[in-house]
Amino acid sequence: MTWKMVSKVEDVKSDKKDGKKKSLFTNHEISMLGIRSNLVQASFSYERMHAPGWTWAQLPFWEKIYKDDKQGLKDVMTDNMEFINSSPPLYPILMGLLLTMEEDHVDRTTIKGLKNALFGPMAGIGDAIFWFTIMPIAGGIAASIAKNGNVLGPLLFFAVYVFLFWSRIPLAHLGYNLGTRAIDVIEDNSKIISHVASILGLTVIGGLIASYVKMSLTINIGAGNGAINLQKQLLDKIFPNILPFAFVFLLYWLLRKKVNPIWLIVLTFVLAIVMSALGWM
Amino acid sequence: MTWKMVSKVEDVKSDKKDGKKKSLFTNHEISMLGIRSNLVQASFSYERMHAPGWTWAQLPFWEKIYKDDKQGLKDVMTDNMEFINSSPPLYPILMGLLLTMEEDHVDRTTIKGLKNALFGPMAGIGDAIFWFTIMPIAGGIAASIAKNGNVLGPLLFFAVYVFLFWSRIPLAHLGYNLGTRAIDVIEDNSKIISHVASILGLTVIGGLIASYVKMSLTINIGAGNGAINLQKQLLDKIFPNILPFAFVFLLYWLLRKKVNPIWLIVLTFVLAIVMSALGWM
Amino acid sequence: MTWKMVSKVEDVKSDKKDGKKKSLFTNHEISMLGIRSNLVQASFSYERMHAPGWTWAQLPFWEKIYKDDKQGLKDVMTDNMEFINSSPPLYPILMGLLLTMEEDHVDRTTIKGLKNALFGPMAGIGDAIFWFTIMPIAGGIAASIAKNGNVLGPLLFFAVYVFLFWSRIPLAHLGYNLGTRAIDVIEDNSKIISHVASILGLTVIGGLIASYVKMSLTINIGAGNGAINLQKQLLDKIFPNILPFAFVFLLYWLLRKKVNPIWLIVLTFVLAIVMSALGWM
Amino acid sequence: MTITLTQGILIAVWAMIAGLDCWLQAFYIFRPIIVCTITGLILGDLQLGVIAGGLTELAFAGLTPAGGTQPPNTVLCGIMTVVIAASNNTAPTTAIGLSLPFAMLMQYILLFYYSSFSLFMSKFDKYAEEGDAKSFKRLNYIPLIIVVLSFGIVAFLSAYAAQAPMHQLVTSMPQWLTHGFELAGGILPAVGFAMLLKVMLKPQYFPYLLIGFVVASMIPFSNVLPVALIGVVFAMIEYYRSRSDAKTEAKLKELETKGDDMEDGI
Amino acid sequence: MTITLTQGILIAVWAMIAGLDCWLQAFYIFRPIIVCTITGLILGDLQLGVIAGGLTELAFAGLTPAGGTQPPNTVLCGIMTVVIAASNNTAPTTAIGLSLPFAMLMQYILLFYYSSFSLFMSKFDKYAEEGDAKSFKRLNYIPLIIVVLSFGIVAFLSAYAAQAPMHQLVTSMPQWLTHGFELAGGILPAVGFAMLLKVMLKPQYFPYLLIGFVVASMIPFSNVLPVALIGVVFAMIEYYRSRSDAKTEAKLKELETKGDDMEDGI
Amino acid sequence: MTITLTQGILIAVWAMIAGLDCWLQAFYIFRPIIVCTITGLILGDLQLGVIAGGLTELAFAGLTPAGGTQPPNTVLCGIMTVVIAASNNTAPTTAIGLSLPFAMLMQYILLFYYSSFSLFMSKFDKYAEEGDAKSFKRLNYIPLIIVVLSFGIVAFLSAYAAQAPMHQLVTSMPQWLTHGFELAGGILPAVGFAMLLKVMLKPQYFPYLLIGFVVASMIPFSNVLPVALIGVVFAMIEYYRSRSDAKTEAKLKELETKGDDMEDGI
Ligand SMILES: OC[C@H]1O[C@H](O)[C@@H](O)[C@@H](O)[C@@H]1O
Ligand SMILES: OC[C@H]1O[C@H](O)[C@@H](O)[C@@H](O)[C@@H]1O
Ligand SMILES: OC[C@H]1O[C@H](O)[C@@H](O)[C@@H](O)[C@@H]1O
Repeated sequence: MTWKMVSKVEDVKSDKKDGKKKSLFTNHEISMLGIRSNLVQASFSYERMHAPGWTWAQLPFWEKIYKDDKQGLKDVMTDNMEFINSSPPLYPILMGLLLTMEEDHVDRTTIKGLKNALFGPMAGIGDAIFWFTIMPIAGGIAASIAKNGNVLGPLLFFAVYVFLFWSRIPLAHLGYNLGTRAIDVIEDNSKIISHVASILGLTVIGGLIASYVKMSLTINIGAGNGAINLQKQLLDKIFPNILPFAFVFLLYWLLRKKVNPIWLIVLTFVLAIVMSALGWM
Repeated sequence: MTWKMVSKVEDVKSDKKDGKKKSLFTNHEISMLGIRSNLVQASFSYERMHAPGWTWAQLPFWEKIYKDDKQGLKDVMTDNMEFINSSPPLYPILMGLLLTMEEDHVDRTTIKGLKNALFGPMAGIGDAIFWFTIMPIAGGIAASIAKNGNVLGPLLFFAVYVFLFWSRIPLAHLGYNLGTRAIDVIEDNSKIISHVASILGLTVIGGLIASYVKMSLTINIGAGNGAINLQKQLLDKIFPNILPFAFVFLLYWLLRKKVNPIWLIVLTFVLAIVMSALGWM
Repeated sequence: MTWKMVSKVEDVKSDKKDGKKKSLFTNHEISMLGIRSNLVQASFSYERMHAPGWTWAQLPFWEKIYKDDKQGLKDVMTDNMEFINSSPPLYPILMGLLLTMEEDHVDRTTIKGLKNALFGPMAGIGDAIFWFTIMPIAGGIAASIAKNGNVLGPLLFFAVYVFLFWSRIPLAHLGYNLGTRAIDVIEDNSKIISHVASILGLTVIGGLIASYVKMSLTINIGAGNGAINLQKQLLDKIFPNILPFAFVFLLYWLLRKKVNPIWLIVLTFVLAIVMSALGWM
Repeated sequence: MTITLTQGILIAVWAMIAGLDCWLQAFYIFRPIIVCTITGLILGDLQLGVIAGGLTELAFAGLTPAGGTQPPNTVLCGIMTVVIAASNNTAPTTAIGLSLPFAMLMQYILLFYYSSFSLFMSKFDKYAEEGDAKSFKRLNYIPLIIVVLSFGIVAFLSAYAAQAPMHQLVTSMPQWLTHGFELAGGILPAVGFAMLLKVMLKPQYFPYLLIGFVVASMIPFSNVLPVALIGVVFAMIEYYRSRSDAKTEAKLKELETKGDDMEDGI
Repeated sequence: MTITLTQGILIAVWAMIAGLDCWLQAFYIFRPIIVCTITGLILGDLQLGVIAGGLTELAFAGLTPAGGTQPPNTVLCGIMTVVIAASNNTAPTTAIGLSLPFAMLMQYILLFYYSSFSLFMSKFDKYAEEGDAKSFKRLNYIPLIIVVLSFGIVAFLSAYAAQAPMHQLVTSMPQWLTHGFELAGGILPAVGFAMLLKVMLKPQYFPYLLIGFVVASMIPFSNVLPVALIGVVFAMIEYYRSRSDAKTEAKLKELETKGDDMEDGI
Repeated sequence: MTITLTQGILIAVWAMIAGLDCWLQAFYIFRPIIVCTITGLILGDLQLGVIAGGLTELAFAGLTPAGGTQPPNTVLCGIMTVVIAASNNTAPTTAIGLSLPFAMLMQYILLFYYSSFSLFMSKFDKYAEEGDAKSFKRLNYIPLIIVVLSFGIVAFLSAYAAQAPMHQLVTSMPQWLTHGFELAGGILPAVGFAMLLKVMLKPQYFPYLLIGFVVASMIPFSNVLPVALIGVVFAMIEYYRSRSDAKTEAKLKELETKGDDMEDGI
């Protein structure tokens, strides 16, 4: 974010702090904003990612703001058709925040700059929290119950996500009410938070590799009494889950060599079937 | 601590470093100071906490210092009747330290300032070490032996505290011998040490919650083969001890809402009895 | 390292970066340097430690460099007869690095200063990695297999060290190819790396004490039903491996009191035999 | 058992609902644990659906669409795992492997849409420039409808129309192949984790990956919550430390600028 | 069994000794593990005393008087747990719950003293101003005597005088109530820990609370020493780090003042 | 069984090979796990050699020559453990203790060489000054030969020549003494670790020692790799932190010098 832009935001902020804002939108409308934030991926394409859905979700609100200002509506729509990608569950906050700014007719470039500065980091943070932490934990617990045929498993999983769906409503209110003050929070902390979210995410991925990737050899070396089972008496003694760890890093290395992920899946199947045919796994 | 006071202490320190002090008190007397430090809570009241006991414990020593100086005795007694509260097992060091200062007739305000600056932090440090670390560990080990009816449990516990009682003697000597040099140590480190003691204390409390608070549901959900035990097949799969943790935080939240602790005990009993009556625990 | 020396090294470095060096030595010769690095301890004595072996190992290479410069050969040999001690498995890098410098006829004092500055820290780093981490891990795994009479144990151990032996070859190439740039890496990081290696080393030693020192009392206290086994019902309840930990620190304390290590071995045997005779262990 | 036409249609409807959710990521009913359960319900074997759901959920752990990637599709995989298991009496673990081709078919269709939906962008841009809100909104329905219909059609064809050859394939499969598919299901999450690592792993985060791995390996627990909590511990400690570091740095920078200003001033 | 008068008097004497220690916090013989053991000895059932001591000690973990607070009194609780268990053949776990009202009675008496002993302060102040050491010393004995006597009286009444109604109460208690008291004893430490947290928990210390909790939950051990050692590890690492941070900060501050001085100088 | 002359000679040869490796630290075939195995092979009981190798390796853990120290010699200990166990039917655990005197004999011989080989240094210096590469190289062979021959002779005498008295000693040993030697073998690693600590332990590293100890005690595993990995975690975290600290410090220093320069300048 350039210095100039920040100083503009500062102006806005000081404007804002002065008095209670006379809000254009009802509580119910802000709640609807939270729910409409689910539309961002509607017309997903690699070219613009969330842009059309993002615009669609907010369109009714802009129509209200720019009721008598056709050019304003054109501008805001055009501006928001730029490439956007971030973590869907965090959009309600962002939408709420940007809505106050639109409502206050903050300078267009300021809004744009802000959007570009915030969305990238928030994608990383959101993914670490939602995809790589909440989902495997909820999924893992639910799956461990479901595996025994108990329907509480899927119900529990569903409950978690109904809660997350619902949480979009208060988050939208939060973004809208904090307004530009939310920027302070996000701005000051986004570097730190994405650092911290990476720590959390990678710790969890480390745990997931150990828990979810299942590889175990059935080969014996030697015969008779002194025979040892390669898995139990050698590999497991070196370190349990050493094969899954090694295999993940093999795949990682292939990915960094620009191998297409689909080949990794093929490799996995070929390996599994060959090992099965040889009786090694 | 103000800058002025510190600089005064500095003077004292440099005086001290020059030569071996010709001590007014015998070894035996200093040992007695350590033992008398047990009196600090004798006349405990919320108004002054340890003040009268603290004064009482040291009175014989001041009488010796101010043998021919009635006013001196009056001053020191009056000064020490100010509110004081710190961790009892650490008093011997403090008493030893202040005794050298009295002996050297250090300026009264310097002594007072020092006392005020040192006692607060030392309460936190001492509590973290003695109440929240040593006691649960000694108690936990001793209790685990005693539960089987072995008298070694209480004996072990007693031995630990006889040792701590005895340790007041060397601590008094330490305080007395280090003299104002002890201030350096405490001063430089007190912020860090209380930070560090909090880390230790809270780690232990976390462990205690898991080990000592016992809550376990006996409810089953569903019937027949697919029935699951709420505790063993759901809660324990999410995280063991999740109920104790949640309950402690419920109580914590109530305390922060200024609920009187006695109500927490009542709540605990009501909950326990209701759960028992319902057959849920 | 003095400022002056560093600046000289800087000169060398900038010289070096300009063009691809026309190397005096073939690939095979550099590989031989790696293998010859095994000779450093040939004439080990407390007076010079690795000096004569170090010189011997590199002598053929210096003969090539100083083919027509008898004085040069004399100088390099004399210089290298100074006391040297470092971690043998890291020598290939150092030798490779110094060889480029000799080849470029870098100022003698620069080379000497560098050697003195690098060797100490590298001893600590190397020992932490090779003696205190790789060896106990390889040894521990191999031993746990061998204990059951499976010959895979020693084979595995041997394989690890054949690999380490072989690794001297690429390390020599690395040192030779990086040349003075290797100094940057080592110089900037040596303080940090030795700090970090200490962390690793001491963590492992802590683990080794718990895993490898075996002490366990067989004493019972009390009789009949309430009787408790001192080891299982007291010591193990306080903390498992508390005796090994205490004993190691007793020995550590004796060593710091300048007791000769041989007495520690004697003490260990006397203790073991007395405990055995008393039936306490 | 064979899948009846009604069941086939119900499955198609369910695929459209779950597929819409998969596209929008709203309720996460596109995850295998839900998809399998409902499919089981449709096929009249809830129990099987739930069990297959648990197993498939684990196999698809880590295979997330984060960053706009597309893993094998969970909706198709979930449906076909239950369908194959139910109609051929195969163990769900093996059925997971057999359902993967269908999941990958759907994955490729979605990837094709991710690329080709760019075609709509010029239209969107035009409406935006004109401030034509109504047309803009309407246009958004087209990709949605395309996606939803695709899910329905692919699911119907896979589950209902292809069942005969599928049955033949499955019953004629030798034991080693069946077992191979089972193994593949267990190894599959590795692919997802490797993809995550490619995005997230910088050298300074390696220790955290390692501690997570070590803790989970040493303390086997039924889910990764303990590991996540340890991650939270490290993250929070680092958070407070980073904040104080940031303050120090800010002060340093201030001093530097001040110093420079003064130099300039002199 | 019934408590004889001699036993009642012995218990009162023991309550006075332990009560004095409870007030001064010298030998920690006021903790349940000791109080129960000695009470068991007095009642002729050492074994019961020791067992009850172990259980009561655990129930009172965390209920400390740190910061001048007063938890339910351990001396009364310890005595009454053993008395109730011995005289009614109740399990010690249930007896803990039943002894709590007595412990709370004593708690409130002590809290009353904490407030009312303020009355002595003006006297103390006067003697101090007059430098009257002798009277000052003597005055300290009065609160001590009040406290000690209170312990003796309350213990005697509770253990000896109230035993008949107590017995009736206990024997007529339904099973669910007995079990309820038992449960309460197990949950009770939560109160103490919540009180500690109120004093000690700042956001930046939360990760340490969490790691302690996770480690103790995952690695069940007979005491919290392993957890405490892990606390020591984190504390020591943080100690050395804080020291180096403090140095950096000191240098920064120095530079800042220097800078300011120079600015002023210019 | 008795050791035949051929076996005695083979052992001597093996002692020379392993001894050379012990002196140079090249292939680590001087460690007990290898020495015992080969000795077992020579004595015709590979199984015994391998087992004894495992046990002796553990007993000698931590007894390293790091820093130029000399622990009891692993080559002699390895050979004699197997020889004693094989020829007296002693359990390998006891044989370890009995082999220690031989290991210490060799240790002292090597220590003597460490001191006395200083005598060669003036010769080396002379050849270096003269640039006499050939003589310099040749001179290096002398210490090597001395060391190698010593190993051969000591091993031959211990294993072959001393076997009769050895046998008598072992068979007449009372049970408590045998058991004592066994215990000693288990405690022995403590010596090595104490020596390491003397070199490596600074106060700020104590927490890491502690965490290693606690983790290994709580999570018993067949080797220290998990502990080492946790060490790697802490080391890496500290590495990145130290690097950023070093940067801050460098900046601070820069500012200080700048400040000083300016002060001088004014
Ligand atoms: O990575 C950010 C973001 O990228 C895409 O938009 C989708 O895959 C989302 O699920 C993801 O959260
Ligand atoms: O908190 C400091 C201090 O406060 C009071 O004086 C008592 O409760 C002590 O036990 C405690 O140590
Ligand atoms: O400590 C450095 C170094 O010292 C000596 O040279 C030998 O003991 C080596 O094995 C060791 O690595």
